[in-house]
Amino acid sequence: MLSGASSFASLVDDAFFFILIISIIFFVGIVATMLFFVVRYHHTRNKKVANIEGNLTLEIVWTVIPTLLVMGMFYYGFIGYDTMRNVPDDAMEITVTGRKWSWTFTYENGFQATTLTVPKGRAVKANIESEDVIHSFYIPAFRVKQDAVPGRDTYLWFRATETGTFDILCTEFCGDRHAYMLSTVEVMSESDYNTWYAGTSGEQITEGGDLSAAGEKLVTLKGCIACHSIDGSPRISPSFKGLYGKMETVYTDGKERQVLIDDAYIAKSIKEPAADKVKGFENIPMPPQPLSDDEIKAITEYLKSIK
Amino acid sequence: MHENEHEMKYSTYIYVWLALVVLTWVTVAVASIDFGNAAVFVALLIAAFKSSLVVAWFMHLKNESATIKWMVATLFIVFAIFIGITFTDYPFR
Amino acid sequence: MSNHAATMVAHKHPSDVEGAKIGMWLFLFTEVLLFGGLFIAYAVYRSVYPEAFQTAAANLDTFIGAVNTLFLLTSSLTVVIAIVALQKDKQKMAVWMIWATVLFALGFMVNKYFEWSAKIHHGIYPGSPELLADHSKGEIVFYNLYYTMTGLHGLHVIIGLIVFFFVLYFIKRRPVVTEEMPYEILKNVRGTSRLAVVSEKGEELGTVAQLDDKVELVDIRLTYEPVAEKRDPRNFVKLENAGLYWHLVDVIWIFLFPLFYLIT
Amino acid sequence: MPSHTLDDTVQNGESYLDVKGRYTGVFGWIFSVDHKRIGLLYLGSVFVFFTVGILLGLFMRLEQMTMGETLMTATTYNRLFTLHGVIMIFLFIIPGTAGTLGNFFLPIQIGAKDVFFPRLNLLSWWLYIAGAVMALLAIFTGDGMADTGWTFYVPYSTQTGTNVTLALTAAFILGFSSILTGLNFVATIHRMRAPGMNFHRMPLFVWSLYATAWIQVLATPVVGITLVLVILERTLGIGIFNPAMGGDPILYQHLFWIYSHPAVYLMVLPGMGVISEIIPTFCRRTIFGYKAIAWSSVGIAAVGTLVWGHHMYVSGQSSTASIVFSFLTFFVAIPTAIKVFNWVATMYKASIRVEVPFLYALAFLFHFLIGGLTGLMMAAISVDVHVHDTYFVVGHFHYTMFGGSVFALFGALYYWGPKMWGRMYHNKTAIVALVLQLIGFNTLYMTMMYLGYQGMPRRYFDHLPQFHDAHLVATFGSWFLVSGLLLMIGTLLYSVFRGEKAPANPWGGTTLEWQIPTPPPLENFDEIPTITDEPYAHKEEAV
Repeated sequence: MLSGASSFASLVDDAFFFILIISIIFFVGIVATMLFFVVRYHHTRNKKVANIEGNLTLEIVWTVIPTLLVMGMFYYGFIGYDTMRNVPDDAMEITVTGRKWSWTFTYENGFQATTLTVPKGRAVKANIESEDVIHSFYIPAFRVKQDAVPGRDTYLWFRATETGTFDILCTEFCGDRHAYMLSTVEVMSESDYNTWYAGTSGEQITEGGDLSAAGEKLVTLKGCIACHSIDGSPRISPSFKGLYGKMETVYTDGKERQVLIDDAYIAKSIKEPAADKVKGFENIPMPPQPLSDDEIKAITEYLKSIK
Repeated sequence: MHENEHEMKYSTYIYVWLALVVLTWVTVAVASIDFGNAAVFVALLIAAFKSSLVVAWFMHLKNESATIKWMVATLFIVFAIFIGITFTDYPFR
Repeated sequence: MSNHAATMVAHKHPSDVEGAKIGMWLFLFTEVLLFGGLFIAYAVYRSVYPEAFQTAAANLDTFIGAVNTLFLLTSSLTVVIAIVALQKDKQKMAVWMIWATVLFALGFMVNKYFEWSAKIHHGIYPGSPELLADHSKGEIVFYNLYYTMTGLHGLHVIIGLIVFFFVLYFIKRRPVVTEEMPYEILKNVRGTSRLAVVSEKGEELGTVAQLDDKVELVDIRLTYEPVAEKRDPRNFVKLENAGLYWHLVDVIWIFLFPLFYLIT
Repeated sequence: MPSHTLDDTVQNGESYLDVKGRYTGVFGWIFSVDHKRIGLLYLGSVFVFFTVGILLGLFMRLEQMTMGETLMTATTYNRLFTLHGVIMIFLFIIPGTAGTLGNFFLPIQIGAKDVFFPRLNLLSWWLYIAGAVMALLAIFTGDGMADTGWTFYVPYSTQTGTNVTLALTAAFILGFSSILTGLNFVATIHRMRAPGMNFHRMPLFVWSLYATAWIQVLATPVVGITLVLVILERTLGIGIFNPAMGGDPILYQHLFWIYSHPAVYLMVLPGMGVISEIIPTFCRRTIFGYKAIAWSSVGIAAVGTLVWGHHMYVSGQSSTASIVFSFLTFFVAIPTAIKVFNWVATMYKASIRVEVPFLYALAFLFHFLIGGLTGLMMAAISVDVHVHDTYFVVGHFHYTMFGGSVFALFGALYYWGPKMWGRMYHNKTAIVALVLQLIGFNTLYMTMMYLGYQGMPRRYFDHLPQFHDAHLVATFGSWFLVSGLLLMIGTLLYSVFRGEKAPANPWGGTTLEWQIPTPPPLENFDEIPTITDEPYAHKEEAV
């Protein structure tokens, strides 16, 4: 079985095995009885049948016993869920944003990343939101899952019990690259985490430093590279590689025209993606991106750098 | 052909219609009274009463067989369940 | 053909009015639950946005709503009166009452038309820029529901109108229909072979059975009297089912009226 | 009603297959209002779509044999699983047993000459065809088949460029067809039972159809209006579920599952009815706990309308709702368990003939137990949080729907086929097909459940490396399954045209359909029988 890495793993697995064991007992019992009857009362062995029309005692027994058992199962599932929904007061909070097709994690200090880093042993509350359609935030190793619903904030919490790297998946169908809406969670020891967290900063990425490097971070963080590759490989949208300075055929209001991909075109494409759609990709909807002018400048610089 | 139909009288239906008109006036009149949160329940109560008049007399459910009455009851129970259980969600979010 | 079919049905379940009624009621159930889905949506959104619903409802004209309610209630009355009239074999009365129903239904639709166009004129319709810009989310939901539910209801009124026109056609149709009768059918009618054949000059040529090759054309004239004012029992079932449908449309409006116009 | 296809000179007792009516050839079928011909029309059309659905499933398994893109792009894959779901659910399982066998045997089993509204019955088949054509049009027009999955969740379904509107219209029309069938069955059962046949003398298949029919009538309209709302949002911009307009996407899920959860019972109940027929016949004894089985059908239908929210534990509905729905869900297990226990008890002190239909009944029990018991795991909320929307769910519902109701349908075709087309199947081929199906089915779906617990999400075009080996195993299983299914369809087709002539009562059945000639005459009975006994009155001394 899949190893567990959060405090919920045993809760979920125990409930699962509790039901599994009862199920196996019933399954084996019923199938064995059935096969035994088929052999024992095969018409070659038994000619005289007993037309038993029913038995009230038996009916009551096999109504009451399953009822009691399933109530036990309900209780087991309920206590696990109850724990999952009641967040401890000392939980640290992280905002998880889902969009087609990437996850962004925002920490309390404003730092943003596309992979999640959490300390071992501390309660972490993830506030989940979606920018477009419904996604579902799923960490199998932690046994947690919650939908990201546009217009509605949801949450989950967990306490990691093992250090290591675990998969994050999207489990609500969200379009072409649903299967690639992946990320990872890295669980560090408390001290490693504190060191790592101290090194992060919630400053705007564009503040200070190399604009092109900031742009590189931004295209990852904002999910651009979910659709636009940076190495020229085909994805559902034009690759960024060698894009800047190219002449491209676009559709503007349904008419074909040639444009030079320059600063102005890039800025417009980010703010109004539907205005000029590149030929061959005219049916792919891209949502307008709420980026600041600085961020757009940084991305433009980055695009210039990948020839 | 219609020996199983009950005798119908114009006057009965006109009385029912009058009752419906009066109840419509009542709904409009009480709408200006501030019942607070109960307003919607008052409005629905009158509407339910009006519609049961229509169903019982105009649609002559009261003369129909027990089977059909039970079926109509089933419908309303099922619909009440749909609404009722949906409301285990919204007020508790 | 249709008469033949009718006798076959009768043979299967001899004039089982009860079964036909069960079928009609079950059909009405599906209509109730079709609207039911929308009523669930209404209940949910009203619980989420109680104030916005009150603000938005205040913008609807209670007077027009009340008049429309009266129109539908009265049209329900005229339908039942038509049914009673038909039961008492008063065809003319029934026809007049159905026309009255149609008139009230049209009045309802005309009112609805003015109401909707006034709203649309003010820029309040689903997805309009004014609606999205100037109104809260709860009000937008209210208007979306308003247009969907009254729209679907209006569609049912129109369907009801069409049904009533059909019923009128059936009631006014003469009970006995004159049809062209080809010889293939006529020859099977018992006694045809004994019909006397008369030449154009008036001399008797014998019976049909005695006709020979010399006769090129036989002109057959049949005169018969249709049975006037004899009701066709199937019309009663048709009118009653149309009435059941119409009352349901009425019942739904009885709920729509307070939910959209009165909860200010 | 048959009058449309009848000359006045029809010989009563002449098989419904040979009757010459007003229309001949193919028109004699597609314009026939005879419930038996309509049943066969459904059977033919339903199995055409089933074959298409199987092949779509096979292509998906082939794509999953390797990581990355192999046979098709992600876009194609997404359309494929949507189409697979839409076909299998709306075009195959929902009309699969009720439309085919229900139409054929419901009137016969209650001693009637036809259903109550024969012309309406033909109309529902035509609507089914119209819906199917619409679904096909959705593939070939506009931007192609919807890529939303058969659940059409908003807001994805309102935003995608694919042909969702047409696919939804198709589903709406198919829903209407299903409603008409249900309405017809309720009226038929209430009004057309033969003299002496009270409710507690009806065969259990009829009971299951009765419960099914009520679900069809009461739940389908809700999904109908829900789909219309999505169409309205796509075409007119009335965004009742659109969060930007104050709408709530989760409300769509409530309304959708209000129908679609009871819908799984309308898929499985007729299958359970079939099993309740097959078991006493091959056990040569009366059924154990007739009333318990009969009323548990109604119980399942009733409780089934209360539990839709168990599809939504992680959707963002309130925790209270999840807990209430979980609690209620467990109660579906009780009537289901009662049925299973009574079926097994029927084998006690019986005189069992092990024929192909009985083997399918055993296979049904085997699969349905696994499906039902894994259902308990998912009803427990904490477990479901982990396995929701993974392959575990996919495995579970294939065990109940496919291993359960569809295997029951297969068994029913072997059981009733001789009555329907008057010819027997080839025994050995049928058994080989069953063995292939059993091996393939369990390899495929057991592996899927394993994958699901490991965290493999459903509707993934691609998979992570740790899932690869199990995916390979599942694909191998699918080959066995598909070959078993195609062999079975082949052998059934062979039996329709070339099989040995069947006797009137090959299995020693006691219900009314076995008391009339094979194939049945046009109006089933020369004289409506009078019922004096329970439906499964077998003699004590087996013959």
